[in-house]
Amino acid sequence: MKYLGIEPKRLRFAVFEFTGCEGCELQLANKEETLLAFLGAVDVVEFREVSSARNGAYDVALVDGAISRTDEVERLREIRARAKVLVALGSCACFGGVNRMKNACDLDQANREVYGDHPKETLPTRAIHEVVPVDLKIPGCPVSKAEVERIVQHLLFEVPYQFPVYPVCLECKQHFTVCLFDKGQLCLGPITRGGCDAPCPAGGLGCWGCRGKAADANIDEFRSIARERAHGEREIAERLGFFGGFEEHS
Amino acid sequence: MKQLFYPFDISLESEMKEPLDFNRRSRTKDVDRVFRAEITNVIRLTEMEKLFQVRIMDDAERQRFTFLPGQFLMLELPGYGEIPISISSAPTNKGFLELCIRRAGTVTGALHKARRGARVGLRGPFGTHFPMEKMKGNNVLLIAGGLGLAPLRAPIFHVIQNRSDYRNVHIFYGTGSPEQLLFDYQYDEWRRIDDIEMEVIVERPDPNWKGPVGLITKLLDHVEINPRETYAIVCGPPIMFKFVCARLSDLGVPMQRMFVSLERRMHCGMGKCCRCNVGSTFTCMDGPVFDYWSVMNLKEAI
Amino acid sequence: MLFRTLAKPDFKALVERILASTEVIGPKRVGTDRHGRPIHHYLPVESFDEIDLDYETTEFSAKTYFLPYKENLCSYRFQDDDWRQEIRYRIQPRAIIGLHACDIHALIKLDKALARDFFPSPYYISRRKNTFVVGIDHDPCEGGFCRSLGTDTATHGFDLFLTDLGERYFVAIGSDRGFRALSGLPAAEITEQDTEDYLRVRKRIAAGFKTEINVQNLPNLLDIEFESPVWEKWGGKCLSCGSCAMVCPTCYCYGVSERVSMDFASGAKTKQLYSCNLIDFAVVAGGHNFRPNRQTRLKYRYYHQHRGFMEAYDEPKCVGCNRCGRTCLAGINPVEVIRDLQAEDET
Amino acid sequence: MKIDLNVDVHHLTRVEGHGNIHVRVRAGKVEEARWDVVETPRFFEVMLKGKHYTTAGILSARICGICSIGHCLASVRATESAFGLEVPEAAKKLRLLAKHGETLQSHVLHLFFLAAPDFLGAPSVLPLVEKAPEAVKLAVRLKGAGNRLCDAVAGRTTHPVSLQVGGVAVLPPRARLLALRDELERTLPDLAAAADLIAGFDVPRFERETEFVSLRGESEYPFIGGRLVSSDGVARAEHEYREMTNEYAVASSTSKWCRLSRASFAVGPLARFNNNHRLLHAEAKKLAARLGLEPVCHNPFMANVARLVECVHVTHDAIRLLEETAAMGEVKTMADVAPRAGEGVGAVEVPRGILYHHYAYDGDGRIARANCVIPTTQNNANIHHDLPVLAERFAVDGMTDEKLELLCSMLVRSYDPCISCSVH
Ligand SMILES: Cc1cc2nc3c(=O)[nH]c(=O)nc-3n(C[C@H](O)[C@H](O)[C@H](O)COP(=O)(O)OP(=O)(O)OC[C@H]3O[C@@H](n4cnc5c(N)ncnc54)[C@H](O)[C@@H]3O)c2cc1C
Ligand code: SF4
Ligand code: SF4
Ligand code: SF4
Repeated sequence: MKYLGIEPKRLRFAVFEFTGCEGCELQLANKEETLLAFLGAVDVVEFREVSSARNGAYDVALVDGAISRTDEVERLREIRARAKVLVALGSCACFGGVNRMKNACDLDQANREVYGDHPKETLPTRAIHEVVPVDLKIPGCPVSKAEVERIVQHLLFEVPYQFPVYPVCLECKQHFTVCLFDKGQLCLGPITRGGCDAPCPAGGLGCWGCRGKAADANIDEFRSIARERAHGEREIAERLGFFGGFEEHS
Repeated sequence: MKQLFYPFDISLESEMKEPLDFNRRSRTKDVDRVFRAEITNVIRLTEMEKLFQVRIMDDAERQRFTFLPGQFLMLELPGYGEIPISISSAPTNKGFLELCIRRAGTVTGALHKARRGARVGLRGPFGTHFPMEKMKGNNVLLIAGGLGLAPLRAPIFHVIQNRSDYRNVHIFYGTGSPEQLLFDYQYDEWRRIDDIEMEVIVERPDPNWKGPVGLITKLLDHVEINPRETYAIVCGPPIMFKFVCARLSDLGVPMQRMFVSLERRMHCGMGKCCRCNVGSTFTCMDGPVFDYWSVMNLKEAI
Repeated sequence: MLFRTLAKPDFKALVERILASTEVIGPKRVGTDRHGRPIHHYLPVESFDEIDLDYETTEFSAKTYFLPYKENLCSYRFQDDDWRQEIRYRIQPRAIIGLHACDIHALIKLDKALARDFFPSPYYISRRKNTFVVGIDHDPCEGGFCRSLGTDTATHGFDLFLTDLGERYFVAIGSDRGFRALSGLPAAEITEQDTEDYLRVRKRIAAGFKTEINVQNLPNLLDIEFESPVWEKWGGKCLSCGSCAMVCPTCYCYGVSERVSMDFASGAKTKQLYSCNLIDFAVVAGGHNFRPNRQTRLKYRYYHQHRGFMEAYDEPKCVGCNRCGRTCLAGINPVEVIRDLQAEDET
Repeated sequence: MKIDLNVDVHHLTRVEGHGNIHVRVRAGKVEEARWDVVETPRFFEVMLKGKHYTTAGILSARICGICSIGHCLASVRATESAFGLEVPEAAKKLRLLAKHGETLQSHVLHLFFLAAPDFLGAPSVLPLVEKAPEAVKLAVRLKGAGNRLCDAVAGRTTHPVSLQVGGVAVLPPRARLLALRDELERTLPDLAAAADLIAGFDVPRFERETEFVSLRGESEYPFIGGRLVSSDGVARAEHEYREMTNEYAVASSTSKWCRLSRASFAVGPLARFNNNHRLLHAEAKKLAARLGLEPVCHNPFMANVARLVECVHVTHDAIRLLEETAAMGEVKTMADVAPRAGEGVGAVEVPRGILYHHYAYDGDGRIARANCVIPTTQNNANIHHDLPVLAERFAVDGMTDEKLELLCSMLVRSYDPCISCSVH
């Protein structure tokens, strides 16, 4: 599109992964309907998971995964130094993700349990922004490809992108999904940032809060609602702590 | 059953076939159709503001398009979004419309990159207007703060073009600093040719600044106001028009004779999306131009 | 108005005839809530048997079939440096079977705001005119306060309206289209017995209402109690989730956004229903938020329902279905909020 | 002539996760050939401890973004077996459908996006978008079909939501199931075209005899649960998985290693094929014969052919299942769950091989101990032991560092390792 007489920029993208499941990267190859158009709009210059090419300079670095080892810290710093825009892709990169639950354990003990006499180096899990400054955070476990595409378009056209501020409930209602609380389950929908299209409640699973806090989330009221419906403190705290997006509340 | 459910196609309704004219509320049904318009010129005013001259491309549509000072348009950049923008040119100007736009977000950000020849969509005009008819034979105070000069330009042009209808005309304009002044190339013409008293004030002067320094209310200290024969139009941020109107009220100008233009979030311009609802009032339909008395009576208006 | 009676099997035959030619929406049971009560939604059905006309209420209103949660307003094709706008309206006919009186009133209110007033919405009109509406009488639902708002019976706004008389339906015919729908069916002229039975049922229904509130003084009261602590009390609970507006049969606020396809060849302007309870509802450029607090936003929802709409159309926008009250996790419901306001006013 | 060769691959590309290859050939002799996994460990087994059974599947899905459905299924199966729970028939069918969707999308992803560039002489699929657009479009269609199957049944492709302890939380609408069936039927010609493409690949001729471990199908090609079998004749029950895996930690790698009758064994599509080929769909058998895949095949590079054969199998089987599930009407898809103390194992054939989750539960429905054995963990030692033999075999005249590096990389890729998964 050469609309308004502006040729969209051709940005060079690089994709890097750290501690995580690489599901967010996989999303870049998903949404097949638009995959070719997506690849036509950007130059992917480095993406180890799908390409052997490593051609140096890039503008935007998409980083998925959390940071949990010294070599990762080094690698991330290098990427930060080279990238014009550093994007944290997914809940692990934005909040630490599920890996963060590890921080509650004694790491030596954990090491002994898993590796016996061959312990491995490991640091407490950190989100990307706890190590280097981040320009943009795209939460989600996994990220929504539709949202990533929109953000990429905004990057190409250099106009700001506004994340939805409303909670997941709104989209649940718009999909005629029966409220999980009505089925006796716990759901973080009322306090979690929407925009994912609420796939979890639609699939019969409460929201686990992977996109972090909605703007102005009423956590106190949420807690009392959950308690009233016989969800215990432990269940609530575990849920809030799951992806790290409610860190200060779990 | 077949004829029972004979499909109804609204595009075949007679109103839909009439030429699009947003001035005929309730007759217009093709409400989301835009006028295709071309940006004919882009003038950089300041770091943050640009003036866009746009021209409705279809000759018949352009001829039919009329608006009154104070009304606004919904300006659409297909694919980016649609935003309300005051019309900043003379109502009599049939050739093109002028829109003065500050870079604030998605749509305005994209627009600021547009060049001559780019095509945008327009819907409108919408909303109420300044009562220029009623003001005839009176003194007129035109007071603007910052970007408020944009909606004020249409009434200024109206007054200039019908100069003999009005008595003393003052323009008071204030901004933060001298480089934020809009349309500074026009002040001289207004003063010298159009017999308008114009005074400009800034809060933070630079070394070259020779004019007064301070808040806009300061300019009101020296004017002679005959409350019975004066109308005021005040455009700017709420905090500014609140002080100005209070000051004018102290000077005896009735609140029904002061007019302000309110800004709200708008997603339709037609009283449907409810985003601009203030109390029981739709800013897009019952406003954006309100007399100050109504504003005082609107809950949370300012 | 014309009235007929129709034996139940004949009504089934009617629905089956409609089903054969067009999409049919009806109340469908979709599950059970944690208290063991059935949950119903208005959903497309494939056969008459899927429709459960005995439903108490539905979780969502039927407005989505007139005012979809997401709707394309227009699309754009981009080529070179230019674009073309394309607008399409929905003209596929559809029938909704089994709307209650409150929901029909909701449509009448939406008609006023969206089809009759300034700038009639062609999207709404297209859907409304292409939808065949069959209403039905029912015993009062729990918590519903439609009677207080005069929306417990409907005299227009539908094509057919049924009242269950046991073996047969008492049918009010609300349109020429409704009249024609009955042609070819053994619909009988009403007898004195029918009228008597009908009135008896109506009386039973009327006697069944338990929830009543006084809404007469609300427009004034809302103004007087603008700074009332009641808003703090209820607003403090609000999750700003917008569920209430989504399920409400008359809430129609929305937001518009645009997007372009990934190949930059086309774009679309989409409308998404929004809620005045959501935090950014009244944010303007520059970031100023006219309603930054939960309580002001909640207040404005009531303001619009019971005062704003009243000023514009001489009637409140609320129809008293209490769907918002039922859906609200925080337990915010119009009956208690309004009673609180009235109590506040008395002290 | 004496040949010296050096291969040093740091963070091998086009595989999931981080691994390194080192090969030293001096005077035609292999001095060193190693496969090191350097992925950062995540300690899932520790994080699973204390988790409620409703959370276990959700957490363990995050072990791997590519086979999250497999992880989730193994997890809920382990829990169900600990609770002594039987899931409704309908749920079993839906689970298998989700499994098939994952197999299809993962295999296509591997074949076209990760493996094909090697055979077509490209660094990645990206240049192929221009050079071989038809092949890419075909891959995109096939992968899309797999993903849509997952979306419909599991609620999502990556990190499923509907696969829960007790069954499947929602029954997809009939219309959606039938539409998917139609879509899969339309992709059959795409599979045939894919076969033509892969038939043209020059598969390296290399064999090393090894042991193959997989589930053993009784009447169906196995995917979810059942008995365990090895091509060397070992047979065990699902809960005896430890005797099949014999996991141990090694100093050089963050992934563990496994062994059975020999120093190492292999799992994955080739193992499944070698142990269960007779249960494949007739069309899949035909394709295997056409592409020269015969049991017992000891050429690891042939795993790519086995993948395509499995794609054909799961597509046909999914069409059958979609018809059956669409005809079910409104049936129960969730069993009532009553947690109890106990242990359970879930074995699931994920795209890269057999996966085990093993949980011990306390009386409150919380996990006391967890153990997960990942396919790539089981393959790592085998990859490691393949490398010297491969280097030996190809350390001949005309071999260069680059060529050997490519061969070694292709060998590792043929296992489609999922490294972050193996270091969970
Ligand atoms: C009647 C009327 C007349 C107007 N006339 C003019 C005029 O003549 N000239 C002019 O320049 N402007 C005028 N405006 C203002 C103009 O409409 C806005 O500047 C414009 O809508 C901004 O659009 P945008 O897409 O560029 O910004 P947006 O991308 O919409 O965002 C603008 C700012 O709003 C805030 N924001 C937006 N969305 C959110 C959200 N979801 N959550 C939190 N914050 C958010 C952010 O702070 C952002 O920086 C007028 C407004 C009205 C109502
Ligand atoms: S519903 Fe909740 S857990 Fe699911 S994707 Fe959305 S934010 Fe994440
Ligand atoms: S009133 Fe209830 S349903 Fe409405 S936004 Fe507030 S919490 Fe949500
Ligand atoms: S405000 Fe509540 S009670 Fe009133 S119509 Fe809407 S949902 Fe029903």
